[in-house]
Amino acid sequence: MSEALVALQDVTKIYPSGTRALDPVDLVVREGELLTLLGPSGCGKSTLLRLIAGLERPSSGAVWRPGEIGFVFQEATLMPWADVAANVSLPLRLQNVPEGELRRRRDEALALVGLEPFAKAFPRELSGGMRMRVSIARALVSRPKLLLMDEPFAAIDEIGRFRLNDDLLRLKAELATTIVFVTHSVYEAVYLATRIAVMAARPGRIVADVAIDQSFRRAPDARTSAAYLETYSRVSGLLAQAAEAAP
Amino acid sequence: MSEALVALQDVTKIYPSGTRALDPVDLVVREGELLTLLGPSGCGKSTLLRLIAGLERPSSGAVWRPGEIGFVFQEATLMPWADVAANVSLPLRLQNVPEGELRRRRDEALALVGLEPFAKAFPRELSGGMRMRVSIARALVSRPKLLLMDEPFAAIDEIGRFRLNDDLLRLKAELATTIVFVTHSVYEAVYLATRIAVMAARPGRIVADVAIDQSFRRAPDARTSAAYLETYSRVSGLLAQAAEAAP
Amino acid sequence: LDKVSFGTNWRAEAEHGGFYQALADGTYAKYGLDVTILQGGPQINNRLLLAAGRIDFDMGANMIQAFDSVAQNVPIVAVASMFQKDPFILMSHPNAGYDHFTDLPRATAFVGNDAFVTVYQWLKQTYGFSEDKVKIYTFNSAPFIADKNSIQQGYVTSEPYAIAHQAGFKPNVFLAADFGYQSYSTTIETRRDLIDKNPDLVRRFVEASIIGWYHYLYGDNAKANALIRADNPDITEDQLAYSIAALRKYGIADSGDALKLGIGAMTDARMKAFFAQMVAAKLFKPDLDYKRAYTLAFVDHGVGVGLRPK
Amino acid sequence: MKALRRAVPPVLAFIGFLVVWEAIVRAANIPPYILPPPSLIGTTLVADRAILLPALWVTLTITLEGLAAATLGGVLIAILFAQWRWLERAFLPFAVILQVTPIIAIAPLLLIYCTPATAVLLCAFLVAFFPILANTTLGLASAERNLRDLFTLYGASRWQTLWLLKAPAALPFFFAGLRIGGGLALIGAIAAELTAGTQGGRTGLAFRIVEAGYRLNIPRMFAALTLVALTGIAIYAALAVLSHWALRHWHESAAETP
Amino acid sequence: MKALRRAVPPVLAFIGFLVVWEAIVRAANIPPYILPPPSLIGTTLVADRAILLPALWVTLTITLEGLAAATLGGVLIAILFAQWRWLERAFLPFAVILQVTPIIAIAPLLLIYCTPATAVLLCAFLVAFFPILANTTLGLASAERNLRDLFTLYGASRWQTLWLLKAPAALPFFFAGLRIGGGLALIGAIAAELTAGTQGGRTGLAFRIVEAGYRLNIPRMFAALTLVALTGIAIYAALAVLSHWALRHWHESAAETP
Ligand SMILES: Nc1ncnc2c1ncn2[C@@H]1O[C@H](COP(=O)(O)OP(=O)(O)OP(=O)(O)O)[C@@H](O)[C@H]1O
Ligand SMILES: Nc1ncnc2c1ncn2[C@@H]1O[C@H](COP(=O)(O)OP(=O)(O)OP(=O)(O)O)[C@@H](O)[C@H]1O
Ligand SMILES: [Mg+2]
Ligand SMILES: [Mg+2]
Repeated sequence: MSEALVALQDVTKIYPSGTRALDPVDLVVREGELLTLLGPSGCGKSTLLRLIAGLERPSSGAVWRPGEIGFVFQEATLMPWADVAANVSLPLRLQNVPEGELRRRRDEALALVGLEPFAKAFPRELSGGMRMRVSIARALVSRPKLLLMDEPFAAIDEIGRFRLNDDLLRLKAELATTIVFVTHSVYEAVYLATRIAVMAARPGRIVADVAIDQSFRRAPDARTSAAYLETYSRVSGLLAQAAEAAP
Repeated sequence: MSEALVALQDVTKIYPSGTRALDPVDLVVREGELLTLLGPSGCGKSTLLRLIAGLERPSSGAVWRPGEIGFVFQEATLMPWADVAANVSLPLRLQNVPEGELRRRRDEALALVGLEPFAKAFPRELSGGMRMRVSIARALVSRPKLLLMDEPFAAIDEIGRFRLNDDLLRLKAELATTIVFVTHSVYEAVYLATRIAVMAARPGRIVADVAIDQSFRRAPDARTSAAYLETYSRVSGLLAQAAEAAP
Repeated sequence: LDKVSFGTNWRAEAEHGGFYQALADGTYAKYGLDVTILQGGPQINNRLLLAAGRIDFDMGANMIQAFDSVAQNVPIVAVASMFQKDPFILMSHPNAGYDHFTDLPRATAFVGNDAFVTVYQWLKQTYGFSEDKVKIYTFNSAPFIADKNSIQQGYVTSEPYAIAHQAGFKPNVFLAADFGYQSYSTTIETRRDLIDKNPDLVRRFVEASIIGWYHYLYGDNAKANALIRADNPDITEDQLAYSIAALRKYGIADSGDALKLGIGAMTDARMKAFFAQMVAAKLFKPDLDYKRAYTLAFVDHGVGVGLRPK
Repeated sequence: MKALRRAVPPVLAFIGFLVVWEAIVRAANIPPYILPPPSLIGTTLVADRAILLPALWVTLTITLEGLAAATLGGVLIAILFAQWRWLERAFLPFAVILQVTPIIAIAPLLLIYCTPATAVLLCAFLVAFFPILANTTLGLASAERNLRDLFTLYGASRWQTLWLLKAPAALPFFFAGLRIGGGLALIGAIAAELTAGTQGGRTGLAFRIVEAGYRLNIPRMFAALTLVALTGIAIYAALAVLSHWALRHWHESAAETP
Repeated sequence: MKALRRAVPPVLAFIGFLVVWEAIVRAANIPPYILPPPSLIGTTLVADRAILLPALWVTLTITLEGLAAATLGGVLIAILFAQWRWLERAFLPFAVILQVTPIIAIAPLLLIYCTPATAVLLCAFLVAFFPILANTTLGLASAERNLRDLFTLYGASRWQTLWLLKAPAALPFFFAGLRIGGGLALIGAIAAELTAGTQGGRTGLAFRIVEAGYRLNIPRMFAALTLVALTGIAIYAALAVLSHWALRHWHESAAETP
């Protein structure tokens, strides 16, 4: 079995407002995994990602994480004063990557999300989905060991989303990235994940943790194969249970 | 045939930055319709909604619209200094609705999106999906004649989304609301719409406008019925064509 | 030549004429001095620069400041007094019921901060002026002109001229000195250590200045006026002429003890009398060693007396 | 506990500053009429309290009145500007003129038409109002575009938009202006006292400072300056606390305790 | 065309103001030594240009130098404060003290240790720097939380965070402070000239104003005041244009042309 990259031990999170966002959570993410978090709105998925990234301190428990992390926030979180190109190349600039390589990798990332023509546009001149794609390009450009993605494709049309799903899988294979991925689309979760954690709300906790057999992906009609739809139903059921679990 | 509530005649939109967001668009929305806009990211869906609402002036052409409009923006757009209750009741306050009725309708709307326990919370204490639900509650609370919704459920889990889909259909019937709805989920579009307009990008335009036969909705297993899936495939195909149409 | 700097207490004007004269006609140079005159201004405190050793001499407005130095242990000493009479005046509107000095306490009084804590305290004590009547004077006479029932402080050499020219009436002028105000004015002050270390330098500066004053009052003062106007271009020839005439007419510089002892004269008797006035006005405690405020070592030698036209 | 810990740096800095000051004065043998040591200022403060405290009271009254007037005036004008943009275009130049006109020049004119008390208040007002006006105007224009659209959409009236949207959005800017204006009101009160005077008694701190300077009673001048400084800090701190309290729920800058 | 139309309200307001002023002075027969009519001020301005323009130049120089120093100083200190919060806690009180200390009190002290030119510059600096410091400090603390998180995540150094995140986010606040500081620098230059003096011939507008008031040459005083006012407006307008230009791509307040 591959090495553990992220580990949470007995982690809880209580916000200053008193909201118990996470009850004790134990979680290990291993190298090469693509773990998808599914759960009702407000169950603590974003909180969990922020804890993994170290952007939030656990109220109790301990977290281990690798050094290089890329993060696609739930909101695009772009610098309004910088154009698309500058926003995308930010992680490289922060790592003092030389200008030439920076340009190359930035343009690569822009191409991936189909935004080359908008390199000089400012965020407020972009549509919601385009902003989110900038954010995705920014996370990919630094080729991190661990990639945390919080509903990255929610604002993108189905066609573009399917394409980005496949691009993500290809990149993951190429760069040997480990990914933790939040989505509300069970279809997407099933299509991407090597493992799915289902969460329940109030207090947030993991109620199911299932490995996904991805053999169906090799079929030419992966998205309509019976195996795919069967897995979808199973995970949907778990999610429905989790939603009921909430008070 | 019912009366036209919204009409766009030869409407184009060119942003000051030079982007041609919409090529001449002709569109009529009749009372009682639920028109869904589908299209690739950046094709001008939000622009179209903003033009209908009168928040953007067309570069050419004319727009007719009714007086009362509710709008769920693509982003939650909450007042950060006001708690959830105050955010939701804003439209009523602006219409000088008496305090008692204001409270009643506000609590109703909060219940609809399942946020009663968070009435006193401030936006920054909410998860992304919860913020969006506040925004939906705010749009519904004023019972507008015309409801414009820009990807309202994108940030909400599948279970909650299905429930909200049904709530929306119920409300629409109750209040005789007309709805224009943007979504990236073809499933959702097919499930909700009486009519679907498919848009293509650069320049944005409507490339297909199909009426949806909603008889399948009466089946107990609507979301897995053959008719539903058949319609889904058809619209998916149109969308794929539209995506190809883009340069 | 010894480099020497001298700070005045206002923008260059005829009241500083003697010093500019000595500079302009080479008297200072003749006495081996290379003098720089630093003009003062409405909110400039050149005395502090003197105390701090940044300049060598300064022009004291009156003896009250000198007494204060003693009270505060500041080693500043008055070494000469160019004016025998303080040019401080009060003015009133003519024919408005304030034509006599005794009428003045009834009027609203525009008095500056400096005068308020000094001469006005004496006026209060001696003539019954009241603090409640006072409004502030910021060296702009418009409020006084606008209010017929008001009086205003001034210098005999300046304000009456400005008012006559701009407002078109000749105000009544009451020179405080003529009503018993005993302060010396336009003194030369320096630090005690300079007197101790280099009395000759002090003597030369004082005597050259005295000679400058004689020439300015009675001789050709064109070059001095040119210097004054260079430092303060706002002042007109007319104004200067008026001021010089007023200096002469009221005997501001050259009267009393100066007639015999020469310009710059100071006497123990007058100091004592003035100190008594100030004690009565509650400005100083009677036990103050006021004699430390001045020295007579450099004046009263009759320097320049011969320069006065007969 | 936390508040205590936060007070450590300023208190330390302050003590350090005073110690260095005292040491320099002693080492260089600087006479008190040039730069008095803190110890002497302290004793003067105590010895002259009968003179200084009433003066402080006078200055403080003018300051607070001036600040109140400036806040009211600045906010009111900012609101008018925000409601009718042509008003801003037409009258902002006048506001700038009022800001830059030296008090010393207009005080005599004010004295012709107003009582000294009014003139003083006007001067203090003039000095303090501009930052409040400028910052509030900026703040009122800084409401997020989407929220503005929302209000347009729901047919909000001018005044509803003002109270429910622009005003809250302007608060952080307003408070920043107020913190600047607080100090300026104090300066204004001092300048006003010197140029427009307070009737009769004339016993504000400004007068004490000038008198002490004029009479070379430098320790007393510094004692009075110390009171001015403390007043300034107290006003700033009070406004900072107020600002934090008003913004704590939502604005980034108030995320930490002040 | 649009710029022309935008200039209409201020120009109309101005002309209206001057007309009313002229009318009042004539109707009430106010003598020129109390309130000169605009026409007389205009002719004086032309007649006395040989005196007034060089004075304007002197004042303008001090103002711009003071503003430059204040901008540099204010921004620098704000940056230090933003980088090390304990520095802010420790030294903000000193900044407040510098703001509220009356120039009239410290100018003489400055003159002991500096040349008059330096002292004047210091005074202008002191008056103008606080709003820039205060607003910039606030701005640097106002970067959006999510963006701050992003920078933390990518291991941005202190200085990278400063230049790439905090500084741009602070710009709108900084410019607001700068616009306030511009006017204050002018006031500061005038106050400085009066208290620290421009000894040795360099006479700015402040002296012209005081001297003209002293000599009751009120028309000239108003002519000088007019120059001060115009300078103030010019500085404000220049800074407004600069601000608009720097923010036009992204900040709400710059959405419209100024
Ligand atoms: N304020 C603006 N200034 C300039 N260009 C803009 C502006 N808003 C939108 N655009 C451009 O107009 C086009 C359409 O944008 P719009 O937001 O309508 O797209 P959309 O269909 O809603 O996309 P999405 O699904 O990503 O939300 C895009 O190319 C975008 O870059
Ligand atoms: N800064 C905060 N302060 C207080 N409470 C918070 C804060 N952030 C999140 N919460 C609360 O913590 C809980 C979990 O929030 P989180 O954002 O992790 O949910 P989520 O699973 O990401 O939901 P969504 O799918 O809607 O994005 C919610 O109840 C929310 O109200
Ligand atoms: Mg979330
Ligand atoms: Mg959109």
